[in-house]
Amino acid sequence: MSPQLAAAYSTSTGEAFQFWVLGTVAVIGALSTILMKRAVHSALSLAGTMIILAVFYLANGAYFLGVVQIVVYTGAIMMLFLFVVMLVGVTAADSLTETIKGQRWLALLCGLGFGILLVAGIGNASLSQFDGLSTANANGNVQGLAALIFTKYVFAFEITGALLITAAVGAMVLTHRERTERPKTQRELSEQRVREGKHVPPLPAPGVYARHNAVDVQGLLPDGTPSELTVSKTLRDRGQIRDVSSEALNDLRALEQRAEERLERTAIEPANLKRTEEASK
Amino acid sequence: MSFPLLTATAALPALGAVATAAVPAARRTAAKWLALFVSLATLALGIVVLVRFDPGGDRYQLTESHPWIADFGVRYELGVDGIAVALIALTALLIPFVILAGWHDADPLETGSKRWRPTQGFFALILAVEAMVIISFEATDVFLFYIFFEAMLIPMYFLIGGFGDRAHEHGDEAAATQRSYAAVKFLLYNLVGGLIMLAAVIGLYVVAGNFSLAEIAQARANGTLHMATNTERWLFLGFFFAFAVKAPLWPLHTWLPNAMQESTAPVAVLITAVVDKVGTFAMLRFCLQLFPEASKWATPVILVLALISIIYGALLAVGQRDIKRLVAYASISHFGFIILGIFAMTSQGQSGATLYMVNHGISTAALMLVAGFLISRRGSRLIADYGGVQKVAPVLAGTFLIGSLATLSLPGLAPFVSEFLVLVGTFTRYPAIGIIATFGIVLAALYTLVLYQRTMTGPVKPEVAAMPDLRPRELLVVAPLIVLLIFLGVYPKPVTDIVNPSVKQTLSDVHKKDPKPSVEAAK
Amino acid sequence: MENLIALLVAAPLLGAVVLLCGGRRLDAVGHWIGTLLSSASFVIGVVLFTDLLGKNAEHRTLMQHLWTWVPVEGFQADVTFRLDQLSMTFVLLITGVGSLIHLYSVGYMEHDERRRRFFGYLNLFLAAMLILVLADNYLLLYVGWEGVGLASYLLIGFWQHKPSAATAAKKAFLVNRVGDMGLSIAIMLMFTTFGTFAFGPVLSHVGDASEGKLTGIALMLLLAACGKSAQVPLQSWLGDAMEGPTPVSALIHAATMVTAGVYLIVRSGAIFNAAPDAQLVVTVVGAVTLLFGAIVGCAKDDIKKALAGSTMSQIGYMVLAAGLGPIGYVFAIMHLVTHGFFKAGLFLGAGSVMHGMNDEVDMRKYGGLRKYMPVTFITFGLGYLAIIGFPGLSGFFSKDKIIEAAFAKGGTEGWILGGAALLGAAITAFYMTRVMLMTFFGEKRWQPDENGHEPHPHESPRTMTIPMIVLAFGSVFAGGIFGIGDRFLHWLEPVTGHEEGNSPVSALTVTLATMVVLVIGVAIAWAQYGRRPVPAVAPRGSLLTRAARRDLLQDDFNHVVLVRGGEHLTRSLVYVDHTLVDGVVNGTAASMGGLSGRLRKLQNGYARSYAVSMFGGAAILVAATLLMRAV
Amino acid sequence: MNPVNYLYLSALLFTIGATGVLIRRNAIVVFMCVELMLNACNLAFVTFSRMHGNLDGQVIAFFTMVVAAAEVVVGLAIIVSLFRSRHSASVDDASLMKL
Repeated sequence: MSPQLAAAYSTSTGEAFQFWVLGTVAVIGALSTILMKRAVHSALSLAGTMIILAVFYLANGAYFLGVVQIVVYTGAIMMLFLFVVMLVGVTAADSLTETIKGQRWLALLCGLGFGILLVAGIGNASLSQFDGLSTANANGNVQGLAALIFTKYVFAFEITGALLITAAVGAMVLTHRERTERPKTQRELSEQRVREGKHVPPLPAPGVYARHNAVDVQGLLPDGTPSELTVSKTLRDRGQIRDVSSEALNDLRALEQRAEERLERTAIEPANLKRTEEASK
Repeated sequence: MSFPLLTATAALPALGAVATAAVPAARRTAAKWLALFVSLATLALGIVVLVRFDPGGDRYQLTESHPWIADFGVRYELGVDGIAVALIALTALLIPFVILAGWHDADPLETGSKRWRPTQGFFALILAVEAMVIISFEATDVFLFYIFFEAMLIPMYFLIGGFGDRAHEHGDEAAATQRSYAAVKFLLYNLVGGLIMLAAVIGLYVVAGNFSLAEIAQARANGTLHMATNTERWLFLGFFFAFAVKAPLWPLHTWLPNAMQESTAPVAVLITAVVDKVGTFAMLRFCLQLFPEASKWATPVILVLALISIIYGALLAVGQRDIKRLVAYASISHFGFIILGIFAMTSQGQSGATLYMVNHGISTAALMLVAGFLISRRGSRLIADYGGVQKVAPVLAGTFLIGSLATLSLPGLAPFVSEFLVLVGTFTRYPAIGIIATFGIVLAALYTLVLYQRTMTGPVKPEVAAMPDLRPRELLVVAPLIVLLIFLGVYPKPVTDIVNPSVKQTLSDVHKKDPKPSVEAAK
Repeated sequence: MENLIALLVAAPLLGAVVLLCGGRRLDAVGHWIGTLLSSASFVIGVVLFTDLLGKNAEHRTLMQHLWTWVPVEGFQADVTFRLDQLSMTFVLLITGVGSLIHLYSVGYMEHDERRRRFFGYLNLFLAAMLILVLADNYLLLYVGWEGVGLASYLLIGFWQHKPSAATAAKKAFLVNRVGDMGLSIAIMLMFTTFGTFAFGPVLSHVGDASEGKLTGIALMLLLAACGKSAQVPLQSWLGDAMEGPTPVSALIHAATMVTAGVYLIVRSGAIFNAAPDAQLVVTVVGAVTLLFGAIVGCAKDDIKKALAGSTMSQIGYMVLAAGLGPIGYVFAIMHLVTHGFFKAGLFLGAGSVMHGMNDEVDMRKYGGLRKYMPVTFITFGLGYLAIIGFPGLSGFFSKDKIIEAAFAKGGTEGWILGGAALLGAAITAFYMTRVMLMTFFGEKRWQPDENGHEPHPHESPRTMTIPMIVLAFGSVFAGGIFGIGDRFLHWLEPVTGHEEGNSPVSALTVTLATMVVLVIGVAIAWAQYGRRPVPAVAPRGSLLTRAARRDLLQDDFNHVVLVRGGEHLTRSLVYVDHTLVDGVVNGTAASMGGLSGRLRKLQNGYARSYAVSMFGGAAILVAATLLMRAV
Repeated sequence: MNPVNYLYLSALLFTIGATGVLIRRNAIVVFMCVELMLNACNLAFVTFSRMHGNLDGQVIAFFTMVVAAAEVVVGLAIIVSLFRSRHSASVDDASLMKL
């Protein structure tokens, strides 16, 4: 009996070790996919899980699929995900508080019940027979798959091909915006601004606090209020505007605090402060 | 293959409906004339059916049969017996009058009004109802019948909900709400009935294996198809419930007053004189033929319900303040008579019931249409708003009186013959019920004469003082109906000759014989 | 000759159709068309009568089959007319008196703008009445029966603008309907018993049927007769029916239609003969009504209502006679015919008085009119003498025979019935004398009305007086012609049969007794109304008088029990229909609505919620699959 | 070790993915969870392929991948255009499917 045939009934210790280690990692990856606050983190965890699945495919004798999993899934699809995540806003963190009443509990209950049922189902099934792929893969895994795809599943293959093309076209149709007119030149835009009579000069520049990304900081108007116009529309939409006005005040307050401590003065009574505020109103 | 006469009779109004609906919006009058023409052509076809039908011939004549849904044994099977022929003729006869009476009912309210009422739609819907009613009378396949029995609800729903009394129309939101309530009530009642019937239809298929009325009845008669007693009873109840809602039988009647009150008079006529007849007709054709034993089992209860309908409907009619509601309750009383006649299971009762269907159609049409003309003049349905009309519009009052007299079954007018036959037929088997039902004729006199007295006689109310008499178009609607009422009252033989053989067969289906008189005095 | 029978009916029917559908262009000649056609019918009647006279008594039945009316398995109704001696008598009475009243109406209705229609209705009435008496089966009779009811309804309510007229018309029709119910039940009973309802087979097979059924049929026929002939307990409509124009009261509510009940009983004599219990009820009804009507007649100040009470009472005599069986049938019909003459004459006289008195009907506002209207006075007076049974006039012959027959019934019943009839005769003499005295004698009591118009009593035009004169002749001589030599008896006997009763008192005694009570009645009336002036305003009167003025409270009873009770019943039923029957359905709908309102909350629009349900569903499916495998 | 364990793992991953679909609101993450579920199925297919000794399971898994790829393309396109119009990628914002 060749070792490959023997592997049909039970796997080698090496594979067992690999399963338990990588399997644990895969589950952790899956869990972090659904539990991470930020979409980027979820995507990265998912990519990890997928790579592990690719390894499992290889271990199960699906060599072609294993490679495809890495190339197509982790390589193309997950990158597409990341790309969209970037487009939508990489820093935007989701709130994980549930807004629909009872949704989380129901979801967990259903998930748990479903999982138990699946496990029970698998446990119940008589799955003792393992034939192994040695015969099927005798002429090579890729050749075997190709033989099936181009004979038995040729129609399905053609149809999926059509599906892919349709999907590509569909994606283009969905995202593409037809320009129905010539884009306006800078001159025309400025003329339009003058005609409409608002923002005749160019939009004000963003704030200039020298931080890592100054474009997301609003500039201040002469009266000290921040102006939304100074920040790009995309960032506004994403809600990624950084409000630094309070930071400056805090810094100032901290400075005063430290100065007073240094000078050993008593702290200003908060109550007095409030009273003066009320009086000023 | 011979010319499919029955299909043509039903298809003509259906095509006419499509064509009428397709007439451009601006050419309203053309649509009206088209609808009228189609209805008259249908009447001509109906008369051909009447002439071609041979009372002495086979039970079902002019039959057509084509496979339709082969997997379920559903066939497109048409055929008429005497009862169906009479009712097809009635339907084809009434629709031109309905169209003519409703000539201006669906005109746009005023030019530039936002609530434009599609005239074309109104007439197309009427023709659609006609087509469906006719095919329901013709269908000898239970499934085919069921489909059109239910499909009828759709155009009726729109007719009730979409076209109210002009009088109550002008920007009155409450009236619109009332109307849609009535329409939904009509729809829901009948849908529930239909749903229960659907279950019974499926059950019948499970038991019998096909839907052909003739085959099943045949198999029932010669014993090849045995039904367990309980199965038969349940199936019977399923069918009967739907028909009792449609008929309507107490206590399933409350949709009718609402529907008739809210719809225009021609539509009200359509409901009570045409559509409801499908219910009573189906009791005769389906309940008795398919489930003879169960019919006999249920007879006592049904008779009592019919009796309650008669008395209750009449008493309620006495208490109404709205003309149309009054006619509606009167109709409930009359439907009680029809059902009484059917389930008395005597040849007089059933012939009378069939004749009653025809006569009630004509008499209610006459009364209701004249009432509609009256209401359109004054703009109110309340009896109290009228008085002394006789003085200012004697012809209108005269026709109204004749309609009322027909409703109270005055001898010499058509309904008397049928009502008396029903009473005699009931009396021979169930004397007590016959006597109690006779009280219905006193009550009928009460409600019709009270109505006439309050609206037509007495001092002339100022609001009606300028009321014009019947216009030529309106007279054209009413006069033939009155002539027909008198003719059939004096000489109903043409109808009874057609109906009698079919009734005889139906009675033999349920294995019932007329009770013999105790003394053989007749020659 | 048979073929002429249909023409009898056709002529007035044609008149009705032409006059009612003819429109305004016939207004000018309509009344003459109507009169002509009714006279044509009378002429045909006379022709047929002479034909019948020329035949043997056994062959005096003519039949004309027109068409099969309602042919249904086992149920055969034909339109067949049967002219025998009984129908012939009625035909002559109806068309004769009818034509006279047509003529009278030409004058009476001269100023009514709807005169054409009035004649149309009169012709319709004649046609229906002729169908009634000519029908060969009970169903066809029923057509005529309700047809006269309709004509009566239309004519009572002819002045529809008066609410009282419209109400009276409706009341008449409704009360009649109750009677009609009896007739239809009787026909149904006949059908179940005999399998037919044609006169011939039914009446010849009476012997084979059980007495119980026959009693039932007879009582139902009596109910019908009570309705049509205004007998207790269905008499209440007749007084109100006087709202109609006076010629109508004369023709329909005195001479012809109201006697249809008597016709029905006499026609169905074979059935009544075989049902003695029913006969007893008939006599009781007749006796009660004759007293009831007479008492009411004494108290009324309205001349027409007084005459209506009298009509009721006289028909009570006829019903009483008819209830006596073969000993009374002929006399019932004979009294019917003579009554037709004198009562029609009296009504026409009353109409003539009203015509001259600006339509005043209150006798307390008449007085001394004999000077102003001599013709009316004489004809009315002859009618008066006839009705009270003045010897030699027609009422004497017919009423006397009935009283005699009542005594001849034998036993206690005979004494009671005879006594009632005698008492009735006394009261008749009283109230008729009262009418006569209050109207034509004494001082004038009329006053200007509120518009200041004083009535100017004057004699009526020729068209009105001629019929009155003719009828007065009839009132005087008809009894003698019929009674002397028993001519009428021999004429009718083949149809109705006749037996001589063996009266415990001799005929002479009865006649003498009648004379005595007659004199007493007249004397009392004279004492009360002739000797002293009649007060213009009615005194309060005794309890009985007050009750009699209100139709012996019968109307109040009807009002309280039937009208009020009925109103309450219908109102509560409307409530029940709305809240209970409809409420159950609406309640179901509302609860379904509530349920779906709850369920709707599941549809919160969040895709994730839907996904949970889907996932849960999938879990349940998996579970079900596993469970099924495990089982 | 019995290869059935792969099936258990597959079931576990599928359940986690499904739960993720239900509890996350960010459309992109939801979409990722769907991918996770698809991958879990694929693992099961591959394992079945090994159990039965033929390659049909792998072929199905292959097709699944192709379909998943197509789905991702369209799905992400939808998300992008949704984001453009609504400035949000939350699935709860599109709650118009109610009365």
